[in-house]
Amino acid sequence: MRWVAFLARRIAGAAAVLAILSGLIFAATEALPGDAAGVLAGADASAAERAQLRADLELDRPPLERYGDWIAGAVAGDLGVSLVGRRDVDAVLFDRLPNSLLLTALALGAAVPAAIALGLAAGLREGRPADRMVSSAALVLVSLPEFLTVTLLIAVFGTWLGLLPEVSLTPLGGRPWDTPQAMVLPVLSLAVVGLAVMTRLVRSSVAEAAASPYAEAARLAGVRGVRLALRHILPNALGPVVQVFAVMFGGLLGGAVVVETIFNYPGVGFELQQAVANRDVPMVQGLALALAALALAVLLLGDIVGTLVNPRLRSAP
Amino acid sequence: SSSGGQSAAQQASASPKSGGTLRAAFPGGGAAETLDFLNGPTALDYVRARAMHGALGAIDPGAPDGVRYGVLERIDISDDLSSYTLKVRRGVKFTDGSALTARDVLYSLNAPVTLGSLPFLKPPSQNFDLAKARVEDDLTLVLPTKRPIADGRLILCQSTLVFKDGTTAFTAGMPTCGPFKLTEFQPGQGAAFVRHDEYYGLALGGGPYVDGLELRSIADATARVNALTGGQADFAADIGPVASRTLAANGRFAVETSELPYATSLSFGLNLAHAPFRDVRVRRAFKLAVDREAIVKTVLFGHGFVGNDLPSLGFPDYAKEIEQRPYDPGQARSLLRDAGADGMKITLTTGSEVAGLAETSTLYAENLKAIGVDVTLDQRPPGRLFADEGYFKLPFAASFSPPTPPLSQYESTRTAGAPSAFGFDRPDIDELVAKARGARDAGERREAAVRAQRLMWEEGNQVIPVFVPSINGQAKTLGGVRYEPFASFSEARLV
Amino acid sequence: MTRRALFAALCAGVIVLIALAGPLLTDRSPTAQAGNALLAPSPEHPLGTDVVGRDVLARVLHGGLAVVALSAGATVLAGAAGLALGVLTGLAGRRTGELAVRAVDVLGVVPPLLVMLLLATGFPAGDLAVLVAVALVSLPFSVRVVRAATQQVAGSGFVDIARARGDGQWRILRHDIVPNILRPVLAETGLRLSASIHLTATAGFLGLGAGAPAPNWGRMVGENAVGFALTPWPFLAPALLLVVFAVSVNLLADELGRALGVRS
Amino acid sequence: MSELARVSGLVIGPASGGAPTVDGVGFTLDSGEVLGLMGRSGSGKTTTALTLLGHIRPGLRLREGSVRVAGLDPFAPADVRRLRGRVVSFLGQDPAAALNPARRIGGQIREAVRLRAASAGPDQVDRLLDAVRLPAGRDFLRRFPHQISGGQARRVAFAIALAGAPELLILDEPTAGLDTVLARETRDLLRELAEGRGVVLVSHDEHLVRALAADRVLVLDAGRPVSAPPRAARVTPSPPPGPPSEGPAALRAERLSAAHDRRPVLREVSLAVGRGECVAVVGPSGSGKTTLARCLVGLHRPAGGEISLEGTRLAPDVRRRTPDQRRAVQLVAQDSMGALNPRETVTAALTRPLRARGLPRTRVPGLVAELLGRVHLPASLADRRPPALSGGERQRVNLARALACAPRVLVCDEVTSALDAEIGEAVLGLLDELRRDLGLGVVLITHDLAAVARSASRVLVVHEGEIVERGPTASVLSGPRHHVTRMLVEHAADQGFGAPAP
Ligand SMILES: Nc1ncnc2c1ncn2[C@@H]1O[C@H](COP(=O)(O)OP(=O)(O)OP(=O)(O)O)[C@@H](O)[C@H]1O
Ligand SMILES: Nc1ncnc2c1ncn2[C@@H]1O[C@H](COP(=O)(O)OP(=O)(O)OP(=O)(O)O)[C@@H](O)[C@H]1O
Ligand SMILES: [Mg+2]
Ligand SMILES: [Mg+2]
Ligand code: NI
Repeated sequence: MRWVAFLARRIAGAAAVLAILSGLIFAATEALPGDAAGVLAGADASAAERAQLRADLELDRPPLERYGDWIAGAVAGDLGVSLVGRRDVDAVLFDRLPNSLLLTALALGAAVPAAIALGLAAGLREGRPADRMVSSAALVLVSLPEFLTVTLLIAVFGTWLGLLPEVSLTPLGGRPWDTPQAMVLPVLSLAVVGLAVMTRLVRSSVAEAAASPYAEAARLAGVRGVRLALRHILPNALGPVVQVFAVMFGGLLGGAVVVETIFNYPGVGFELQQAVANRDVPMVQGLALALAALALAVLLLGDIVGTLVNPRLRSAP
Repeated sequence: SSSGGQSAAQQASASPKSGGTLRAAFPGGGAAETLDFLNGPTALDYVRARAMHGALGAIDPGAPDGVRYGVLERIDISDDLSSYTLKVRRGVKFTDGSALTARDVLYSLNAPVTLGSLPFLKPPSQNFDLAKARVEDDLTLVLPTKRPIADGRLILCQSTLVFKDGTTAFTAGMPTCGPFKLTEFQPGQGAAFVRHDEYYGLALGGGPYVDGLELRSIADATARVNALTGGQADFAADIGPVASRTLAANGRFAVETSELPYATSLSFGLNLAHAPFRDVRVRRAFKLAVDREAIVKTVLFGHGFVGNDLPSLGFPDYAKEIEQRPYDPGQARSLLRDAGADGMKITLTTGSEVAGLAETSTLYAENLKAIGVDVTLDQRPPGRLFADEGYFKLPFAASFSPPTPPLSQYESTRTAGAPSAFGFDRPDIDELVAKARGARDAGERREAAVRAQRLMWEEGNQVIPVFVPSINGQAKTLGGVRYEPFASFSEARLV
Repeated sequence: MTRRALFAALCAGVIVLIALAGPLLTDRSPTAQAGNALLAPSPEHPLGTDVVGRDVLARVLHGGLAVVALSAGATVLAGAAGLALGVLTGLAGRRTGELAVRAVDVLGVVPPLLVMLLLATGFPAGDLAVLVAVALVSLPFSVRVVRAATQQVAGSGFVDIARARGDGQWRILRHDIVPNILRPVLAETGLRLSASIHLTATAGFLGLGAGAPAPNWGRMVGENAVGFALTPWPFLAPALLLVVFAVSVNLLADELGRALGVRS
Repeated sequence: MSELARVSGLVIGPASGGAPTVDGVGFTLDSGEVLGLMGRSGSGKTTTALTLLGHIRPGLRLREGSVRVAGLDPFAPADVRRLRGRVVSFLGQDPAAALNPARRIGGQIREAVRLRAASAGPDQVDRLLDAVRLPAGRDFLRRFPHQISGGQARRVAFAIALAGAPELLILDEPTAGLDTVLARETRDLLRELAEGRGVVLVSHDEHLVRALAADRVLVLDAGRPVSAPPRAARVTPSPPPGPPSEGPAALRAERLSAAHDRRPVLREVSLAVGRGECVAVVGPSGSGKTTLARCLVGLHRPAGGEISLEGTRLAPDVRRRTPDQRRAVQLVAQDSMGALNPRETVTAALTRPLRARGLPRTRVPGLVAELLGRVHLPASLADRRPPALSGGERQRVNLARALACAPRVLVCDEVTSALDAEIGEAVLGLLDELRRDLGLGVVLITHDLAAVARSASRVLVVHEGEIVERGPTASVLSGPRHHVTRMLVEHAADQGFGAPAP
């Protein structure tokens, strides 16, 4: 019963945040100087042509009215039509979102277990060679800007070794997973970035937990190795880590732009960037709202898991 | 090495071979890409349309009429320049087997107005009175002009594509009469085509030679080059000057640049609303200050053409007799001093919409500093330059312009104080341009055109230091890529 | 101070020194064209020239200040705000804490790039926009890490006792909470710094942030990325400086955490 | 009988140098034997015992000596793996801290069973729980360590240590904090367990050690083995409790009820402590004493009832009390490890409340030294952090810290459980002194009936959250009426802590 109330409260909270966000997103995109008419018309268009385009695109209606329409549509599952290219925003979303989700999920799927394993290995051996190695590697990786990591990965695996395609060209009419080898580098690029960040956090949390009296007691009771790590130390180190994983997911999802652009991966982040460049307000709004909703859902999950792994919070959610 | 498309084409025709699937990579527009090329924002939308739809023709300075005809056989102009007669080629067939008629052509010319379109497709409807057009018979269409013009062929053939009478939606299954048949289209990803076996060009002994064509959309220039070098594409469009140098070092690939007139002008508008620019000496100083050769050399690595502050380099009406303006910072400085504008403060607003724009602006700003102008560069992020309503109010702004015939371009953008002219309002030049376009006598026409351009050269408010061609990378196995005005693969071959 | 800490401090010091004193070390203009574009290193141009033929060394020497100030500023901003918000929401009652975290979530779920694009458009000064954007984008991470760590500590017996004793929130914070969450917080601060360096550089890479043609390591990396295959230095030199800066500061944060966290 | 363990020439000292903590200890142990390890708080008992597991606490270092257990060297990494948990099993002094806070106690016990006993059926868990007298119900097993009482935590830890029938059992204060009934049962259990294996029993409970270890007793003094058996704690009769003071009680709780997770654990408990008075609260482990203590200081929100301080009503939540009210009622918590900030030195821990009282900076060091002296802690401890303190030392730091607040009422939750008789006596003496001199009211929660007899004027007996008996100490202890009280008193008598003659 308490759990039901807890979940209800969290979901209501998330919904409220989403409502506020929708307003913010709308306001922010409205505030973008210039509009799609300007972009479409180009430099040489006359004022009259611009005005005509604005009217065609219904940009001359009052913002509040358009916001109302947008929200009403969004609730009904219709995110409107893009200004540029005139496509259904939901269609684009449903086309691209699975790709992005797959990319992010694979990256996280690769990074999270690896980060936990490496973070544990290092945190449990604080100060010893294994820790030095892992920490130093994570330190350097975390300090490399994404595009540099990506450039290096491409140079090594694509250009020098020629093992993997440098561009993720999806077969026409297919999906990225139809050519798995083309997904390796994008996933790797994204995973490496997340891996370094998460490894460091796991390591510091684990080091903290490993030095606690209960960990010592477990060691004195003869618990060792994997069991010690997984059953005794990790549960206590997980609180902050889960939270960050959740934020990470949202970040990776929306922030995969650099990776998606460089590999020409057909994802939402890439579309979002294009849409912003095109001043395609409905597209920006729709994609941003969807990403926000998704990220919120993951955050919610993170909160719930975070509460679950912290017994003090768990017993009284 | 701006070897031009020709040599490669010759190479290819030395050992003609048909077949294969050509894969070309273009900068795309993501989900915004559309089959509705009338409203398609990217070059790729137009390239794709050009592959599937027949074109009236293409601008070709080497051809007798200045144009190479496509689905038309010829265009006859009445002596008084007030009526154009379009003769449709016999035997042009749509993919559904029906024949192309004059009615289809008229419908297509009207479409930008009736269906709505981006401004660059509107010149035919602006210059011809389409409401009064007459279909004489299945293959003959007569178009009265709104006022007598001599360059109507260029306007008609520049970018008009034809489709069936009554078309309202552009779909993958629609009947088309271009060199290729669309088989697959995914916005943001690409389109696949097979050769259209009933294409009229085949009967004339031309292309297409390849069996299939894939146009892939790859936004990032580096990624396009990677796709090319990684063997995922045979052609990479718009790779930019720097990447072209990298590619040139690789023996398996060639860098091909488009020939004139297919080059984009980089220009700088001096807004006459800004007091110092009202003094012609200041404008002249700004033109003399720019080191054009250096820009071509360092920014474009030689892949570019020095501009002479006049648009439309390479078009028939371009005034090539006007002498090249020199780089003369000394004189520029003294002109500024004379005008009392020494040490003037100005902000140069620029963007990175096309290759070289940002870098050219950077060098230009340095050139201006050297003559004593206190210039600040306002470099806007990509896609941001024209998005702003206030663009035409900027005192000093960078711009670019795709290749278009000079006179009609002048009329649509700079006459009668159009805002895009940055306050330049010269009825005398307007009149000269109108005269040039409408004069029956070729000599007379030429003279008016040159006079108008000389006035703009001397007193105008546009600095056009360079023209940037489209720089593409392609596998050495590929030849026959043409420009009309974007890359076209109807004559391309893979060897 | 351990050898590692010393080394890290030294590296960070050198970078900051380059950033601060760099402009004094060269009399070449960082914006003037000095030769052909993308020249390989030569005695005249020790690091070669960039995509528009400017001397890379001069640009590197002039371009550090903005980056160091920007990333340090964003880190301090996000770190301080994150610590404050994280601790407060971690300690506050369930309701208030949750509310505040939701509020921060609003930031966390907007894609970072969007925040950056919006701010870079809205602000007149691009670099300031990048700073604020970076700080805003980092904030949710900070808050969540700090909050989770705080919650863990806040449940312990010694905090109970201190509270029962009448110690004010501030005292509890200073003596009980902060020292016990210091390691994750410091590790987090290191991450903040890398993140802000990343984002600044990424902003440069994507052409955001104003101020061109003024040199800025982040922007230089973006400008010269295309020329990487021709001559890597215009790209590598600023990138390396950024990386070394990030590595050394992260290392310093680690060592500091270790030093402060000694369990006797 | 075969030799199970041999320790010789053990010298252990701070890693940073200085006087050794353990100096020249040696002994042997055969299977079937019980070795008692006694000595004052801080004399090195725990440190010595831990060497059998090959463990030296961080900050200390093995300087000399050798240890062999079942022919293996616990300080050799390869051997220690075969020893820990299989041959040697350990019950630590601070079980609350040793249980993993993130895991349910049922899971922790089950894991220990599964890990050690190859053929362990589920009944193994039940048998262990029964041996330590813990309920085997699902509800209990699903709780987390912070949801059980201090005595329950110790028994959970005991159950874990017993799992898998190890050959050598090391028990550090196994009965501290257990009520007399449980303590007695534990003694019987240990006697049973000692058959066929070895036990090292660290305890300050002389009767327990004597009952189990007969004459195999090693007494430590400042780390050195001494031959003299410890001086028997003399239970001095309590000074006649002063007459209950006039006026409102220092602290009064009325009809207090409290629950954990909606499970009631206190029902309408009333209690009053006068100025200078000491009221004892006794009761079986898990009866709700700690919960009562936490309610009094405002850390646990009661479900009903009222608390007042010198006639003024106190808010149920400590956050709602005034600073002065908060300082006036101080708690010395049962879990002495958890109650100390691991990052704070002893000095810092004592300085904070002093500074919070607004005392000038210059006076603080003097007061800190004085407080340490009062609880019999050497000044050399001042710069240590809690993990570097012995169990008894931590308990005294907790007490000193509470006293630093200059409280008017002190709620002591098992303040002497980890102390040897001598220091325990001294601590109680200190409380007497403060009661007399400053009028400090004391709520003494304890299982030690001797301490109750010695200090308290009145006793409350809690059983399953209710007060089942109350009255003047002498009459309750000598003529218990409720069966629970009777049991507690009887078992205490068995152990030698007889109720004082009436
Ligand atoms: N946080 C909690 N959540 C749920 N139950 C709890 C919690 N704390 C204690 N309990 C339970 O409440 C009862 C009373 O616990 P309390 O700690 O008050 O006992 P106690 O009398 O102090 O016992 P001991 O002598 O063993 O310390 C016990 O059954 C215990 O298991
Ligand atoms: N890391 C350390 N550094 C310095 N001294 C330490 C450290 N750990 C423990 N000590 C000291 O060593 C002495 C012995 O500690 P030990 O825990 O063995 O005592 P004990 O006999 O078990 O006492 P108690 O009965 O109070 O538990 C104590 O005085 C303690 O302060
Ligand atoms: Mg001990
Ligand atoms: Mg208790
Ligand atoms: Ni009963």
